[in-house]
Amino acid sequence: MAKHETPLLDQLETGPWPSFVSDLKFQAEKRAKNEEGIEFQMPVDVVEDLLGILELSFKHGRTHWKHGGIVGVFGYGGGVIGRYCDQPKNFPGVEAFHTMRVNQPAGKYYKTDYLKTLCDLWDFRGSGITNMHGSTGDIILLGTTTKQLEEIFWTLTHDMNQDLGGSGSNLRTPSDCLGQSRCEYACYDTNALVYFLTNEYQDELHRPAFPYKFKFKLDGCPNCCVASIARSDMSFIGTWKDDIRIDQDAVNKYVENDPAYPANAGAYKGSKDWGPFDLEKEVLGLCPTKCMKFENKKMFIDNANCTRCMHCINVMPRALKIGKETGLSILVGAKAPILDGAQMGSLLVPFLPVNPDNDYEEITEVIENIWDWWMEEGKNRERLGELIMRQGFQKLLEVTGIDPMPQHVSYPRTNPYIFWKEDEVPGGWERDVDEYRKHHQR
Amino acid sequence: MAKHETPLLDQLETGPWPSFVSDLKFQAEKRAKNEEGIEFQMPVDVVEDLLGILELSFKHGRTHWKHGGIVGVFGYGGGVIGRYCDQPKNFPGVEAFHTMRVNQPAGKYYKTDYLKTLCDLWDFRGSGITNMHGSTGDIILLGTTTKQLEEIFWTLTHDMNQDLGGSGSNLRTPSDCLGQSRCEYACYDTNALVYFLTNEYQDELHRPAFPYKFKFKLDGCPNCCVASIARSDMSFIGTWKDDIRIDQDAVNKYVENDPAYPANAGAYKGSKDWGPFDLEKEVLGLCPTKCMKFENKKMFIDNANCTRCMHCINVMPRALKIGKETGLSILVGAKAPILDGAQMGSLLVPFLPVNPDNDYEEITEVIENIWDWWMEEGKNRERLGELIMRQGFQKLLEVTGIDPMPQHVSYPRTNPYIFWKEDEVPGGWERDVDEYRKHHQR
Amino acid sequence: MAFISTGYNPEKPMENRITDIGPRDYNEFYPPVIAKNKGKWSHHEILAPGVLVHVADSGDEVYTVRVGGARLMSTSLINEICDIADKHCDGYVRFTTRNNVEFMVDAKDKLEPLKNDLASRKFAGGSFKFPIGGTGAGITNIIHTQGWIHCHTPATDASGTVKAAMDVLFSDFQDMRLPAQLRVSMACCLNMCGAVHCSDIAILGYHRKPPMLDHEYLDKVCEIPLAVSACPTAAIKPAKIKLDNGKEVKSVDVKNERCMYCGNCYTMCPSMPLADTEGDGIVLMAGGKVSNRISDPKFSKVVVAFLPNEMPRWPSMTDAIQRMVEAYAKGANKYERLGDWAERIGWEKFFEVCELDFTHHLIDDFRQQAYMSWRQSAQFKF
Amino acid sequence: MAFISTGYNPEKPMENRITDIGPRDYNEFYPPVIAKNKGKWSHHEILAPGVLVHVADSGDEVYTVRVGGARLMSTSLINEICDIADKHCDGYVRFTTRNNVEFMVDAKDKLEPLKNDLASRKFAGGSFKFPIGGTGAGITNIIHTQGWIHCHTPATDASGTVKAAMDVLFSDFQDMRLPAQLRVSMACCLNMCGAVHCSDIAILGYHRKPPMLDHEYLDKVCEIPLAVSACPTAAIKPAKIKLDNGKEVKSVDVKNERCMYCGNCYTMCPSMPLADTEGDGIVLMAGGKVSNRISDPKFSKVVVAFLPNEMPRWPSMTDAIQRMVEAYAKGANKYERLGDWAERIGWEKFFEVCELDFTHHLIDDFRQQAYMSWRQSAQFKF
Ligand code: SRM
Ligand code: SRM
Ligand code: SRM
Ligand code: SRM
Ligand code: SF4
Ligand code: SF4
Ligand code: SF4
Ligand code: SF4
Ligand code: SF4
Ligand code: SF4
Ligand code: SF4
Ligand code: SF4
Repeated sequence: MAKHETPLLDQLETGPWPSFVSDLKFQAEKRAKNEEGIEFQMPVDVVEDLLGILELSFKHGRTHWKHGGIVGVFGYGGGVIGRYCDQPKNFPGVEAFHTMRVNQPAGKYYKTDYLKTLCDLWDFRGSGITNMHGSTGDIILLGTTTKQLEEIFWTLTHDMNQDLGGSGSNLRTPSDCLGQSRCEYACYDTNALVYFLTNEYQDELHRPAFPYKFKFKLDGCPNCCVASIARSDMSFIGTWKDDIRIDQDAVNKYVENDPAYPANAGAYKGSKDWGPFDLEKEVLGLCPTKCMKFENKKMFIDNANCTRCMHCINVMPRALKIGKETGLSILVGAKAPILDGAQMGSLLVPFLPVNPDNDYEEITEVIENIWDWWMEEGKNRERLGELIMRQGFQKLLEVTGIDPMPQHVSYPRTNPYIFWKEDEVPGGWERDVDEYRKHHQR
Repeated sequence: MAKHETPLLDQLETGPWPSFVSDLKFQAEKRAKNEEGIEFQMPVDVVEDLLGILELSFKHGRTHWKHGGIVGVFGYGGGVIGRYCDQPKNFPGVEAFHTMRVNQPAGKYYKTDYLKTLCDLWDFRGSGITNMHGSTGDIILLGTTTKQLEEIFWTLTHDMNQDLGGSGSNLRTPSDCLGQSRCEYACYDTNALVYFLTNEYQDELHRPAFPYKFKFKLDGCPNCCVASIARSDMSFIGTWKDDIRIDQDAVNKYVENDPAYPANAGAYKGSKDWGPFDLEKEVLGLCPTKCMKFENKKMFIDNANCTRCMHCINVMPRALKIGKETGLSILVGAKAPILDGAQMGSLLVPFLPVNPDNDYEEITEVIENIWDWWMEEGKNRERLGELIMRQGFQKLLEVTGIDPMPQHVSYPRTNPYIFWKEDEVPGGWERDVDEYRKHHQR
Repeated sequence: MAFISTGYNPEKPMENRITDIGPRDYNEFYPPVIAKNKGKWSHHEILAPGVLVHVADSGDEVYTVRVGGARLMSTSLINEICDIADKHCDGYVRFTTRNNVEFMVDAKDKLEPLKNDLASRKFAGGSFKFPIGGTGAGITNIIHTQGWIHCHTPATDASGTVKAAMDVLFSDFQDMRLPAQLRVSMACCLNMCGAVHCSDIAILGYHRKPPMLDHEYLDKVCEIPLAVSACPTAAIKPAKIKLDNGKEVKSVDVKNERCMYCGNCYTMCPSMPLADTEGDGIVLMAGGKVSNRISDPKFSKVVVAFLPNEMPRWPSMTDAIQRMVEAYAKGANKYERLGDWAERIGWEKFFEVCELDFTHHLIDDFRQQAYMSWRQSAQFKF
Repeated sequence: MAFISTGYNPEKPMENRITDIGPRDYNEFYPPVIAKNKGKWSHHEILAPGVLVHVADSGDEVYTVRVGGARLMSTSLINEICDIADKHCDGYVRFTTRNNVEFMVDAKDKLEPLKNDLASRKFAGGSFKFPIGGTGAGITNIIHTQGWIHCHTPATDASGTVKAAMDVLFSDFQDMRLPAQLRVSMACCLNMCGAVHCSDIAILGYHRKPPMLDHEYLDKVCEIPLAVSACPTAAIKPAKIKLDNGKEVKSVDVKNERCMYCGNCYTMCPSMPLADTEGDGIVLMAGGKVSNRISDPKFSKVVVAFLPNEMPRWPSMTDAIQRMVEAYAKGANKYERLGDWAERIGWEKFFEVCELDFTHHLIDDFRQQAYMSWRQSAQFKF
């Protein structure tokens, strides 16, 4: 018997999409039965109360969670989100319901023994409810009490060789697309770089020295499967400098509609028939720079004019491959709308090599220059993008020692309101008005 | 003998383009000779001193004109720009050098007797130097003294049936493209409407009741030959609602490269050979909405998707004609960059009929609603575009009684920062926090 | 419920403490075929919705079966995932950036048993546990946030709206009939933890009432200057308030007309709650994208200014979403993302074909750049 | 120079006064063929550069010869225009919106005599008085402003820069070889009386030094609050200043680092002059347009942040303009305006093919919308 009636939630058990309600209910029952005899450190009916309070929200159309108090593990500025319910009498199981952010592995690959251990820990010390994963990328362990925090942290670090992720005004858990591990488009090893950066900057991740949050996301190519350009203060996007490699035979297979060469690697094998593949229309005609030609059964790409948008490669992965001189671009400043409106990442470094042998020196230099500036100049709760807006893109170039170039803009300024530095202007700014008046009467 | 040496200006006498220096020098000589025995009311050497002071500016790289004092004709807030030179000792002829703005006729058509009379007046009472025409559209009579202003005004109004144009914080001289007078693209009679509006709003033109300047410009079609969309607070652009008229025979003449049907009416008859006309590439392929087809020697336009950009009509004026249900769109707020950056006109009214029979009632209503608002709310020196920015496009719709529609935007807002009015939200904004706290503990 | 200690001693927190060790090394977690062929993949193919093969230069192949799932997940379900991975995949499994689960096998003959197993598992209520799909030109899982399950500022629920939406979009999760991939995202307040601002379709929780002021407690609970400076529209001012009991307290005053209900003040100060049954609801945005393919990444646009919270299935919301998806499916060209389609046909046509109302709320009036979104052209469709 | 009165009596300004009569009625000025066929034109053709024919439904034709000219014009020249119009055109003539002059005849046989007459007339210095051209896919007259001939705020000359530019562009005034029309405009200060902000190529006079402060006179000549509020960057503050003679006066203080030399303060206050021999010069902008043809109207972009004033022929400026025109002539497609071409090839290529330097000044940093111009994409050309 369920502890709380949940008539509204129950209606979410039907329909084909996996029902979180069914899952929660099953978990609640399982916990009630406790066949494994776990010595739960959270109330046994925590999930029932979670369902109950959620039902109440469905009824009221309002949340029933209060502001989180400042809870955490000793010495860390983040990794835990405090949460208390505003109806503790009726739902004592979730009176305190903090989450812990566990730093997910690169590429989100797992061995089951790891996951099972984590589940055991969470059944024992938490609600047994998780998010796999949070939007930033962490494993979210959803709901435990203050007292358990250090215990869980202890087990994670001692028994599982696993640290917490970020929250608060610090470096957030970096995350990546799967990259070279399973993707032929990857221009660098995202998993290796994200792992390196996460370890290199543990201090920044755990001990807030920043004005506000800071996010790294790493995409292996411009397809942006981890959406770095939309939601990371620093976005690392793989790209290449040389030519797209062309397998002319394979191109012709696509043209001949060879079934082993389906358009876009089969992404259109659905219920709609789009007709035979048409190279001219589907590739050449859609190339944003129109830099491709197909003549006498040969494809030609004017690589100097290619912007590496990935379209042609996506459509014909067996025929076209990314170049060999690969690296990454860095874009900066993406963020959600609060306060000044959302921003997308802006291109700061068009190309850098990705070199594990020198500990990615070229990359860490850019990162650290930016942090130095932001920590010096950033106001409380000011994201990097906002600081760039406030002090100007020029300032960013200055502090990173990067030369301005047309690649930095999608178009040059439309207003002529240019600031000059005094030393750029011959004679400087101090002038003698009396001297001037000799030639120009009042 | 020239009064002042002008070695720098002299270098501008060579080269093919008409030399204003040659013209000024000729005028200076002619004036010195005064073969017609005119009783000049300005110093005879005014043009020589003008050349002299200009030469000085060429030497210094700085202007030698001072701020204009407030001069004008009685009862008018504009029409005269005061100007004094900052070296009156050396250039007494241009010590005072005010300009008068004379309201040009619609379409800038002239009879020579009118122009000659104007020249006589200007030789007599001014410098004999003009701008044909100023950027706003006026005839600019460049350079006279304060005392002459009323005299010139008298002659203009009494003998020439001609009024001054605008300056200062008032309606500026409206101006237009030649429109139906000589252009097959014109969707309404720009000359008639500009004449009507200028007369209708003489009070606004001459007696400042406005926070700042206000400009009308009237284009007969979206080609915008008077650039209204870039430089008028209210821009009237001809358009049509029904279908582009197609003469299929003529279309085929273009396709056949009949020499009587040159592409773009001959605009490409230059030294470059662009090869034969290619309908597919040059018209269908460049139509911004791709709403055209040519099949079995017949052209078809999906007019519901045509945005009336004029391209196809411009390319094939003998085959394609504007629709028959013509009228105009009104765009508002264009202005130069100072202070907040330049603005282009924003579409306010997609379509209005142009009806002289009811004194263009539909149009004057929009104008007057806007003025009422701007006079009420506009700050000193705030252009309409700036007021719209400050109070929001919604406010503009409100005061003009126009329903919001997707045509008003090129894309809907990207930020979700929507202001709601209290009466749009059930229950209003006043709520009882204690009632709330019954369900949500602190 | 006896407290069991790990050995952690709160008196000596530094004793035996381990910190700063970061995440587990990904190398431990790669399936062998991945470890072997990393960086040497030749190409891939989507064999059917949810089923991919990647072929390495070596000739090795890895078959991936992608399944959808609520990311709000119990340990029971994770354990079930582990069981499946143990049974079919040598104990390896991965999660995608959109919260799908991927099971990988290294030979084609292992594929059918895996698929059958996954497809057969259902929850008691009848929904799939592991529906196969989410690839290619279709709709994949909805990125989302906490909603009423955990956060203090949501204007709607996350898991609930997502379940409702995915149910109506389900056939497109298991199909690839669309002109291009269509990404739906969800965030329960303007903080946009789902970063929905660049999604083909975005569901956004939205408040519409200015904060209530809990004057009696405000100064005790909050730092007034922080609350004041939190407001993007400068609607909040410090104020002295006389309570009903006559006592005068320090508090704040909110100029309601300037407020656009962003909730940033509430983030800084719990005595300024916004939540309201009728005020709160949903904004729909559309036309954003993230990839750099063909066109640049772009922001989503607000296309429905408000829909009420209709628990538990939000029918007005799912209807509007379905209308957009169907109009897009019908009207867009192959490879054309929703936003590119809307731009090509013009937003005025978008509203027409999606049967959505255009209201004044959809015209930008935030900051000076608003005017860039107004139509500065004589080109438009009637 | 005896003063001659019209009869105006300054003591009684209202006596016999005529006001508010507006401009002359255009109907008086239409050539008969125009008056007759107005609103009934069928089509037109450009017969040769500068020569047009418009054909009416009635079969009537009007031939137009367009000639260029400096709009700074003496009465002598206007009288000469009148003579030509009297001789060939029954006393009618018109001016275009770009300050060209149009002579119209109503029969083809009147065309050659007119053209020959126009082409034959030259100034003493050798330049054409009435060069025929300015139509179609070429370069027409430069819209411009006052410059040093009349205004108090210019940072360069107008007539001089225009003459220098038109001399180097002259062959394109008489040709129609370009991909589309190319409009060059000129304005001598940021007030942009030439509205150059939407031109294919714009020449803009530009100051680079903050205003000098004539403290001794400032308060006497100016209204300090107006000067303060004139500044878009809030660089000006009221201040008390001690003069060399020890006297303290009310004046203003300018924070030089905040100033971007717009001159708006000088417009409001003559005691804040900006002009400077080395500070002043020219900014070049490019890629704007006004027509709605194919693409929407668009703003010009700053492509050269500064060129010094090089009197009398501004060679650095004309060189840069010529490079842009030639690169455009070579690279653009038929019907493609300069800005559309630059966008198609990408601005990074524009700078390359036009051999222009890209400097930090060209990156927008004015107001919040600046960031919309930064490259928010991974797409770019090396
Ligand atoms: C597994 C995953 C990466 C990961 O590390 O987890 C992934 C994997 C692949 N993506 Fe992706 N993408 C993944 C999230 C994304 C995202 C991020 C997002 O949606 O939040 C994007 C950006 C979306 C956007 O633009 O809004 C993304 C934009 C693409 C694109 C660009 C498509 C476009 O038309 O714009 C491609 C290219 C393609 O599909 O041909 C691509 C292509 C691919 C390929 C074909 C790459 C490869 O060769 O393996 C992979 C399978 C495609 C498929 O599922 O159809 N992937 N991909 C992510 C799966 C998410 C899911 O469960 O559904
Ligand atoms: C858990 C998570 C949502 C989820 O369900 O997945 C989350 C949850 C919260 N976010 Fe977030 N954010 C989460 C990813 C994001 C993202 C997405 C991302 O990182 O890719 C964003 C948008 C990207 C960005 O950073 O701009 C995001 C933008 C915000 C903001 C707005 C920040 C801004 O600069 O505009 C806030 C407000 C704040 O920081 O005060 C916020 C604040 C919060 C708080 C802490 C609420 C608060 O104000 O105290 C939420 C706690 C919820 C709870 O009860 O657990 N969260 N937040 C995500 C973190 C999980 C993880 O670690 O993996
Ligand atoms: C005479 C004039 C109107 C007037 O009332 O004085 C005029 C007259 C014509 N314009 Fe214009 N335009 C005139 C200024 C303009 C302007 C305004 C400006 O430049 O300041 C524009 C907008 C320019 C811009 O977009 O920046 C303008 C953009 C057009 C267009 C659009 C061209 C384009 O490619 O964008 C056309 C269509 C065409 O050329 O096929 C056009 C077409 C025409 C036609 C063909 C109309 C007709 O059927 O008679 C006329 C002759 C074209 C020619 O000269 O090649 N007219 N035309 C103006 C001559 C100015 C001059 O002396 O050079
Ligand atoms: C004469 C003329 C330039 C020309 O050589 O053709 C002109 C000349 C002046 N303009 Fe202008 N403007 C002239 C057309 C324009 C235009 C173009 C237009 O009207 O199409 C613009 C840009 C469009 C617009 O209005 O935004 C223009 C934008 C300005 C501005 C900036 C206004 C703004 O809102 O940003 C100012 C500054 C001011 O008003 O204080 C200005 C101010 C001035 C003043 C009065 C200087 C001043 O601050 O006192 C100039 C007097 C010069 C002189 O000594 O004669 N002038 N002014 C034009 C008027 C002639 C005529 O009546 O036909
Ligand atoms: S971003 Fe590129 S490299 Fe990374 S998974 Fe997507 S397609 Fe592959
Ligand atoms: S990657 Fe994009 S820009 Fe480059 S050739 Fe392919 S389609 Fe064209
Ligand atoms: S704007 Fe249109 S109607 Fe007016 S002259 Fe130009 S082409 Fe003709
Ligand atoms: S007017 Fe423009 S949009 Fe309309 S059919 Fe012609 S080219 Fe296309
Ligand atoms: S989007 Fe808002 S309500 Fe939802 S989890 Fe993030 S902060 Fe909380
Ligand atoms: S909700 Fe946002 S806009 Fe309203 S008062 Fe609070 S911070 Fe200001
Ligand atoms: S642009 Fe500036 S300097 Fe030139 S005329 Fe206009 S106000 Fe004077
Ligand atoms: S020139 Fe412009 S920016 Fe500089 S002080 Fe004057 S008004 Fe301000």
